[in-house]
Amino acid sequence: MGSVIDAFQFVYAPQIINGLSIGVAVVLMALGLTIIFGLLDVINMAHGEFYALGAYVGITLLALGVGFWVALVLVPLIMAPLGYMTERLFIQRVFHQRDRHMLTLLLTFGLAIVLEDVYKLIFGPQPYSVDMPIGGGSEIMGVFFPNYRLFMMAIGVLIIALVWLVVYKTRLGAMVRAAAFDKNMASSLGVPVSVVYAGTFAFGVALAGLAGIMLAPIYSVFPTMGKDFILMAFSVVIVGGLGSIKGALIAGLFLTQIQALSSLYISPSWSDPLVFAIMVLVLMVRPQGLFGRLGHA
Amino acid sequence: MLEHTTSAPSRRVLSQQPEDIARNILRRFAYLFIALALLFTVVAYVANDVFFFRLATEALLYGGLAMGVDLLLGYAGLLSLGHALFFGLGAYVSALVLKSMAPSFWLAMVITILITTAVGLVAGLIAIRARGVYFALITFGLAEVVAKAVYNTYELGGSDGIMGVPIIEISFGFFAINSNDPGAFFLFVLAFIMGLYFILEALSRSPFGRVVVAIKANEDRVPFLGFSAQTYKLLIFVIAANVAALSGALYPVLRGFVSPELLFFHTSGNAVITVVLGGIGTLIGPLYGSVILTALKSIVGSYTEHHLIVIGVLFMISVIFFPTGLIGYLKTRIQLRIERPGRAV
Amino acid sequence: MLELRDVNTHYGLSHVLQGVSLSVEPGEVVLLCGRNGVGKTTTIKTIAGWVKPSAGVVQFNGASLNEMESDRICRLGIGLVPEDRRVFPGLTVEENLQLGVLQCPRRSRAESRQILSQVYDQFPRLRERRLQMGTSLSGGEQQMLAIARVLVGAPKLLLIDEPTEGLAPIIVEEIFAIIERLKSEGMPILLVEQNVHRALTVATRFYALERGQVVLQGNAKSTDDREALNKVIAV
Amino acid sequence: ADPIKIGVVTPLSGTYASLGQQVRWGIELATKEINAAGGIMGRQVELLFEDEEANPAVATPKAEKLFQVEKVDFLTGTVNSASTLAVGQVAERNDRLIATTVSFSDAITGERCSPNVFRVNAKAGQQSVALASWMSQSIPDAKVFYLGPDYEMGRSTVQAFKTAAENKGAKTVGEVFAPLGNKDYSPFFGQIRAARPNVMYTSVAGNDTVRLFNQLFEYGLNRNLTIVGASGTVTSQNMDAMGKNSEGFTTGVGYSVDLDIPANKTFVKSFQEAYKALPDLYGADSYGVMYFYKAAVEKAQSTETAKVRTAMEGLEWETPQGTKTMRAGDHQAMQDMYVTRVQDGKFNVLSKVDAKDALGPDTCTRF
Amino acid sequence: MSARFNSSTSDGDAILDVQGLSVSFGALKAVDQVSFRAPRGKIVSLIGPNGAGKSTLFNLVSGAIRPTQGEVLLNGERVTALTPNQLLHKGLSRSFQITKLFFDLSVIENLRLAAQALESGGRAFQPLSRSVHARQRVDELIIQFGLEEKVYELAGYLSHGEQRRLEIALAMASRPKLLLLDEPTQGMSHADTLETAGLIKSLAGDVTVLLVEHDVGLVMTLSDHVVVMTQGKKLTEGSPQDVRANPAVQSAYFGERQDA
Ligand SMILES: Nc1ncnc2c1ncn2[C@@H]1O[C@H](COP(=O)(O)OP(=O)(O)OP(=O)(O)O)[C@@H](O)[C@H]1O
Ligand SMILES: Nc1ncnc2c1ncn2[C@@H]1O[C@H](COP(=O)(O)OP(=O)(O)OP(=O)(O)O)[C@@H](O)[C@H]1O
Ligand SMILES: [Mg+2]
Ligand SMILES: [Mg+2]
Repeated sequence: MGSVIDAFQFVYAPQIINGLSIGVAVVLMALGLTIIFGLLDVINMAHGEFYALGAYVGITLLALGVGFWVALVLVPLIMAPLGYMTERLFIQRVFHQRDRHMLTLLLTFGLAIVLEDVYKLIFGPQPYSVDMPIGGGSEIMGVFFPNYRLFMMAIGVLIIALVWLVVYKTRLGAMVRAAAFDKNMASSLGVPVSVVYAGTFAFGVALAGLAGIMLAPIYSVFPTMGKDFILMAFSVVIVGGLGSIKGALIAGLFLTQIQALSSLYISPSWSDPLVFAIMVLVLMVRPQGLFGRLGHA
Repeated sequence: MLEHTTSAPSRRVLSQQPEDIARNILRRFAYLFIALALLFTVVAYVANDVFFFRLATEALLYGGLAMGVDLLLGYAGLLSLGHALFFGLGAYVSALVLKSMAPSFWLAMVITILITTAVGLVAGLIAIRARGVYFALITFGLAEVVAKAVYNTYELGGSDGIMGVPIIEISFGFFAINSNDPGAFFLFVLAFIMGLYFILEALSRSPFGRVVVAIKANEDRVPFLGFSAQTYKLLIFVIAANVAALSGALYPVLRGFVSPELLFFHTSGNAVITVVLGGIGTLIGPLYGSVILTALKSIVGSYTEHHLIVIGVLFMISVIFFPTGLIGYLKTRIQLRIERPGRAV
Repeated sequence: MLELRDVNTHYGLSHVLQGVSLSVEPGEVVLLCGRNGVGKTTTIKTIAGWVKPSAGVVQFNGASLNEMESDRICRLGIGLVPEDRRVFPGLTVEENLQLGVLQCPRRSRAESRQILSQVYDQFPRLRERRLQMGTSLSGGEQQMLAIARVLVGAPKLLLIDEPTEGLAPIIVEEIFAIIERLKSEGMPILLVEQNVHRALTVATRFYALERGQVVLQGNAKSTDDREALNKVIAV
Repeated sequence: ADPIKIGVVTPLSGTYASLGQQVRWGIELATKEINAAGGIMGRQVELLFEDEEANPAVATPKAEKLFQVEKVDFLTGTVNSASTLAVGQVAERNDRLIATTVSFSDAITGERCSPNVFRVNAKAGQQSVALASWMSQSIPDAKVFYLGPDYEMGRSTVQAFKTAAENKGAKTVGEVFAPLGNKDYSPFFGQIRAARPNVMYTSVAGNDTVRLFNQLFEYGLNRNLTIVGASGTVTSQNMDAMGKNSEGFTTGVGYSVDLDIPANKTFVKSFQEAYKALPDLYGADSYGVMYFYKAAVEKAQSTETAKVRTAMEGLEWETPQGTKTMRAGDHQAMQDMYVTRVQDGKFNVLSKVDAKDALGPDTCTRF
Repeated sequence: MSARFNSSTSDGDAILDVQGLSVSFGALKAVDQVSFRAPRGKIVSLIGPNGAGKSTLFNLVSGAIRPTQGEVLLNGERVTALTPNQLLHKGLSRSFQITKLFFDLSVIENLRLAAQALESGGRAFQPLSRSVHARQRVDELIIQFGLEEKVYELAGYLSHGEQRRLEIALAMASRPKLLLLDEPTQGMSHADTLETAGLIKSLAGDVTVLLVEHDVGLVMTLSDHVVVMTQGKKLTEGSPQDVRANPAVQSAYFGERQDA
């Protein structure tokens, strides 16, 4: 009898709650990706590196004596212009060629390689960690749960909601997609095309950076940190549907729960393949993803 | 007669459309490549070198892998981010065959082809349903999963891979080549890879090849011209898989071991870089690319541990300014020379 | 108000417009016609800023459009209904229309909404399909969408490239009715149209193109000008 | 006389870069000293570094280059066992000798031993024996939970310690293997709590350790739990990132900065002067390998492979870790093992196990 | 002669027999219980207001999408479930209302691909030069459609009208027995329209043409038989004259003015 309660209290409940917090982390990561991916249909292979950059900018600020909370605000503000420049300097140049999907993908792939090594050059290969800005924890359903994770989940949800408003409740979304699909026609309808692209990209990058600094206290900071999340984030974006924030949210939570619970029964190292398998299945039945619309690349 | 290319069609000039001109230029580059390789052989042989022979051989193998990637990317418009899967497959299969079945090169090749075709069909059926970026990510995921599996499988040597693949005699009836003789083995691999190249090149000129290109141009219209796009995609996928696998199958013969790293994204990514540097859709470009990249790595690598920055920047430059890669760029330049001005470019 | 003087346009190496001169004055509907591939669309593209003229002058109310970006040109009040509809994939009908509103950023949301519904009244079928993907519309519906998209803006001059293409006679009539209405409201229009007979009943003047050059221009109402035109276009 | 060339193929980039760093420092320091003292048999020592990215496919060409083009006499530096094995094979085919100073996979001097490969550092087996015997004394009723990285090496290290510990009477209350590069360990904490262990053994390494320890702390799991692990789990490179979260971590290892050995004192001093950092076991073992080679060559009075090999087999030489003996049967160095614990930011020695007790039987059959 | 067609049930040698075909997109019944027959060698026109479902009907017949109901018979054989490529080899080919070309390939390459269907599948892996029939066909088409000037131009660089011509050429390349043309003359200049009309006329006899057109003049002069659709349903069918006179059709399609 007691063992049943144990089983729940010590095994399932923590699994679910922790899974939830990881889910929010993943969604934060996927958010910027799905925007750039879904609206510009650019596959940003460097997204993980921008996430890392956010973290590094963060720890640099902290080293300069800036408080964590201030850094949390500053990082996105610093990242956005960086993203804007990246778009103007690189993406812009290949964006209007016929096979821009490939070219942008390749370009950001190259960028990722460079960035990762640059981090090593500047910060060295060793990891850094950020002290928990909020220590301690609380009991939920008799399960110990760190306060910072609670905070992260709360604010994560908030951010997701905000982003959703910006993209779908303003005419921005439509504008951006139009510009992405048919530059000439869009600009003949008054869309300032190049600004729109750069702006969107900057937005996505800023989000990546925000995720970077927010997750730093939990996952620590090192040059290859971007890699951990990226495959997962891509799966989330695809399963959820390109450009669909709702999709990213639901898919993110769903997939991480699967991982968390499955890891109780199968070796955890098979949970990535599992997620991947789900992604393939979803693609087979619904090529546009759960909430994606057809007509996207 | 090239001047007539765009005047009214007549039997004579029909065979001289731009596509053909382009292809002829590319074939010239292939001959040039062979010539350079032979020149290298002479020099290296005189200097009785071992290392550069073997490095060059390796460059050719990775070139073969890249050729496979290019077949998908440049012709079918499918970017595979997991082609190392097949390179590694070939490597492991031939390593196992040579080590535990019989040290017969040809046996290894045959078994590699059989298994690769089987795996290629399965992987293909999963992957080709998807288009564009989806395809890229699916292939990426597939490779990751398999790599992880191999990495965790004790029977396959786990993270250590398989050591002690024997040195073998590749027999051609009347004579044989020892895989440990750097010069001879290099020439053999050169012949092997160029053989593959010319087969693929011929394929790309055949109606089959043109349909594959058509799929890249506008997949939706293809069925209405009487071809099943899916079937053609699957075919080209399996062919590309075999090209990579056969190149991979030579790896253990050269290095005497295989390790899971051969299946990692590291390898797939390099192949993609190679293709882009060399020239997408040129087939010969990847071989040039591979030679350049291998040379670059072994040189830069000895000076700084941050060679990735160098390579990455080079790659980005090439994507931005020479999206058609080295050979692609040269091709267009030469092509413009011969064709009469008037076609939009 | 719109004037092209001796405009030349190239695509890469091919010289398409070879010195086109034409003008559109307030209240005019000017017809631009000619066989396929003579440069009608290229003329339109050059005005809209999709291709830059290699020589010559493109002026709108005195402002030179030669080097101007398309979106600025649009804000000057030049509305474009392109050939081939160019409906945006992945956007619903409504979203497509809302883009048109961008032509005049200064407009209040309320106004926009009201104008939108006016346009819906002109094209009821679009209202039925407002939430459907633009590209899943029937050919004709897409054409309506393309026109409606410009009308939700506040254009001072319309460039319309083959608007009745692929439309049922009854809709063709609607379109011409719309053009006539716009004309009566004094909206200047540069119209490219293959259905010359019908177009001439709306047009005030016409130009005929041949291999990138204006070979004939005349008054739509004068019978002998029409005679001349028939010779040019009907080979 | 022309210099003796020694090649160092070690990861200078990639995940293992920071280990390569220590290797490089250790070797450079020793070489400086040797050259200052007149070199080996009057010949200066010249080092040639190559980056192997911890990838055997990269390591082999680099090794081949050093052997073929640079004609190095001896090669060392490889870190991950795959590279060591691959390079070992290259050495065999080029009839040269190599030594590893880091790889601890038992296989290298076990079922995959090679006549051309030597190991001067302690292997996994030695470490776990040491740790286990310490545990049996200080925590008699040990209930151990195992958490390892899920790949063949990770599993085998866990297995090695498990056997050693169970022989000494420890109970196993559970085990879980997390993927390499796992980002979040909290999903396993439930299992750990449920198993109610008093000891946790882990063989994760590098950045994974940082995450594991920080998250253990985050969840307050480390309070009533003694955390022990592999020697590679906490190293000088990831220690800072964990701050106090690594306090109390205990491991069996072949080296510690505060070894009370004269040679070590001087070594640590000059190492710190040279590189503004403390040496760890990789630094120390790599430092030692140079003296190993020196001793062998001087004993053989030649750099010929065959002669040097015979000289190396059974060789005794001095290192900061005390006297090491190269066992002839499997080319595995025998050395005293120590159990060390992280206390205010550095490893302190808790106990010592004699070389012969720590090293198991020779299982190499190839020579 | 038109008397024979007044009802779709009348037999006679029909190459195409559409029986109660239906498909819907969400709530919308794009095609609803449509039945008609196309007699061999004749020109059958399909007219109706925009959005009536003509192109969708083409999509159904040509295998682009699956019907939710109904059957398609080609030469009396049931072909409802076949894919477009299978249908093409059974002699059914179509053109598209919204031009679908290989825009990145040259005009001749476009044609060559289309004509490849004339060759046996085995040719696929042999050098192009072996595909003689295809090459001859390509030359014919280039002349027939007056594309000499543009042979090596990329299809994407053609003017709209030129692209329309190429569109039809692709559809005809495989010498189909049943040709579905979706608004072939759309966007063509008056002169080209007349040429195209002549072309279609000349096909009639050995090729059966199913024609969607909004150019009423063209429809009236060309067709042997006319089917009228509105809102997915078949409104009526009959000889051009009958249809022309039919008041329902006039209000639904022609509108008040009737100059064509
Ligand atoms: N992007 C391009 N690149 C090269 N040539 C082009 C391009 N676009 C059009 N052309 C060529 O320019 C000429 C004029 O094209 P344009 O589209 O202006 O003709 P048009 O008068 O609009 O014909 P249509 O009535 O068929 O639309 C054509 O011969 C066409 O082949
Ligand atoms: N994929 C689709 N999804 C949703 N609705 C569709 C789709 N395709 C067509 N429709 C709808 O079905 C109806 C019929 O479309 P169709 O293209 O067949 O009309 P049509 O008769 O060809 O008109 P037109 O003469 O303008 O080409 C239209 O209302 C269109 O909006
Ligand atoms: Mg036009
Ligand atoms: Mg239609």
